[in-house]
Amino acid sequence: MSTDFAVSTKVFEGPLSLLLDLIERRKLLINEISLSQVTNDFLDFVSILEQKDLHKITDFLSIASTLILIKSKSLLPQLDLSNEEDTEIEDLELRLKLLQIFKLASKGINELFAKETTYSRLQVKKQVIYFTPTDQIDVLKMKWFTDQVLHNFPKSDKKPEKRVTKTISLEEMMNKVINRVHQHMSISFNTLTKEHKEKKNVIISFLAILELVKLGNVEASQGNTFDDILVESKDPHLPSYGTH
Amino acid sequence: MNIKQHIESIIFFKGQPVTYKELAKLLENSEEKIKKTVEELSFDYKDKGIHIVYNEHECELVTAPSGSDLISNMNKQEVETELSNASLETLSIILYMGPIARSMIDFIRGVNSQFTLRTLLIRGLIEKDPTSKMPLYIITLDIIKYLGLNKLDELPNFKEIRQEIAQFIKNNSKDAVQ
Amino acid sequence: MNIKQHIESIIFFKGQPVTYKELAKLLENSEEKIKKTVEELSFDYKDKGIHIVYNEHECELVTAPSGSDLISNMNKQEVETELSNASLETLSIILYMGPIARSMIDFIRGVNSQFTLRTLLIRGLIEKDPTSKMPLYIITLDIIKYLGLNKLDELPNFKEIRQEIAQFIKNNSKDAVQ
Repeated sequence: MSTDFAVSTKVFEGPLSLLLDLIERRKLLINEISLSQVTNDFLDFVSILEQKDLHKITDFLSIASTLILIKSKSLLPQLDLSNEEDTEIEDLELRLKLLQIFKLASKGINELFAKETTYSRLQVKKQVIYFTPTDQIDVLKMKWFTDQVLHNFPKSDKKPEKRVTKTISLEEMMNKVINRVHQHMSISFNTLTKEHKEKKNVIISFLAILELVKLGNVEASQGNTFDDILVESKDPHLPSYGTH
Repeated sequence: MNIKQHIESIIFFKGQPVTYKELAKLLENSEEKIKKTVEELSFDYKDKGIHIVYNEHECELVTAPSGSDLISNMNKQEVETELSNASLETLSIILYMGPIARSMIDFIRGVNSQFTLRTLLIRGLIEKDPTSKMPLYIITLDIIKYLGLNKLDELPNFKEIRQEIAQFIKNNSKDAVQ
Repeated sequence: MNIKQHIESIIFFKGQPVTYKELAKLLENSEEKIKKTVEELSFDYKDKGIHIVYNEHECELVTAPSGSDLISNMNKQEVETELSNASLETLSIILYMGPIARSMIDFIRGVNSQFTLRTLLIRGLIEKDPTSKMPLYIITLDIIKYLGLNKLDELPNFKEIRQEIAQFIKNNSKDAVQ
């Protein structure tokens, strides 16, 4: 799967295009369930991007945080989301649905574009030219208008696609989700995830633990809130469970 | 000469898009009346070698699309042949949702559209809505010309798609559209 | 498209007299057939705001004579009205950067300048550089005198502004090509 992503890295213009593609590849409808299913793929992609294309990463992080929220919610139904978080999820679905419509529409546009073009007149009757200035034209005004043009030059010349969504680091995002979940079940995975240097892997482990708890394969126990938590296999004979 | 003939005469003479506002002023009539007459005119011309393209603000006399092969051979002006995916995507958002603010375009695309919009503006495919104080983007008549249409709602499913989008936005989110 | 529509389309597009010979060649038909069709066309247009004038050799699409007052009125209005900000901006860029190609003006301004250039040309404020093979725009001598200048480098910050714009073009020329 990694190579598949590596090949297509360049194709995606942004996180929403990528997400839409992941959903469409699996022939899913856009909803919380499908979003939760493609979360791991999305995070895989982000980690590849992290190494290659640093300035684009911020666009993807904000979407990643929403996805992790959705995924956590699907694994822990008792997770209580704030209004802001609910809106974030609703907005993401809306954005994807709109983008899907527009991607389809732009295919239709592309098929028609420049195929049977209509043309303006090539030559408009030559008019006799009379020099007709107005008192709007003087040296200072001309300088002022030129300054306006200079002032309006786009600033970020080296980074065409500047981030638009709010900035959030992978770390902040992770902590945010963990804290939310922490309120609902006492699980911490400090020890479990210590060996992971990549933040993405920590998140994946975290999601994996949640999934195992949900399936009843592991048990999480904790002394006090914010203590380190022990994650134990419920049944020692059960083979390790694949979480895709 | 009646108003219809006057409009014909003026837009032929101008050889470029003429706004209803300008026509209304010249012909001392309301913009609505002008717009209605332009629609009639466009219909009168539908089987001719010349067509009338128009949108909410302006109209222009152009060659009919079905003769485009012959005309394109004679044409020396620059024409667009292809658009990038980013341009196409941005264009169709403006086409179906315009007049629309850049923030909304960015919201839907999930990326900053500043440079794509600039490219489209430079090519004359979109412009800022002259009737709005806020910077809202609309498509120009050039798009309609490139698509070989008289007006936008001749696009397949144009109204349905516009409605579908409006419905989505209405149902889905109270504060997505700012 | 039938031959009548093709003729309509071509003579509209050309905007100047077109000979039957040329039309016959383009449409792979006899000159007689062309001439007969032009006569028919002229009849079709007799009640319109556009007319077809023709003689033994050539034909042309023109505005109907009864609307000529309005057209000349419009011409007068066009050169008597105030210039738009877009026109003034374009003029100032040509003043500082001329001789300059249209594509560069568009790129610097971030919008399409096709129509504003036309307005400036008609009013004698700019012209095409007669010494260049490429279409480059320069300011007219009249406007230099009007501004009270002897040479363009007397303009305030002339060198600095030229440099800054050149730098912008250099930094962004990759995007310019897309």
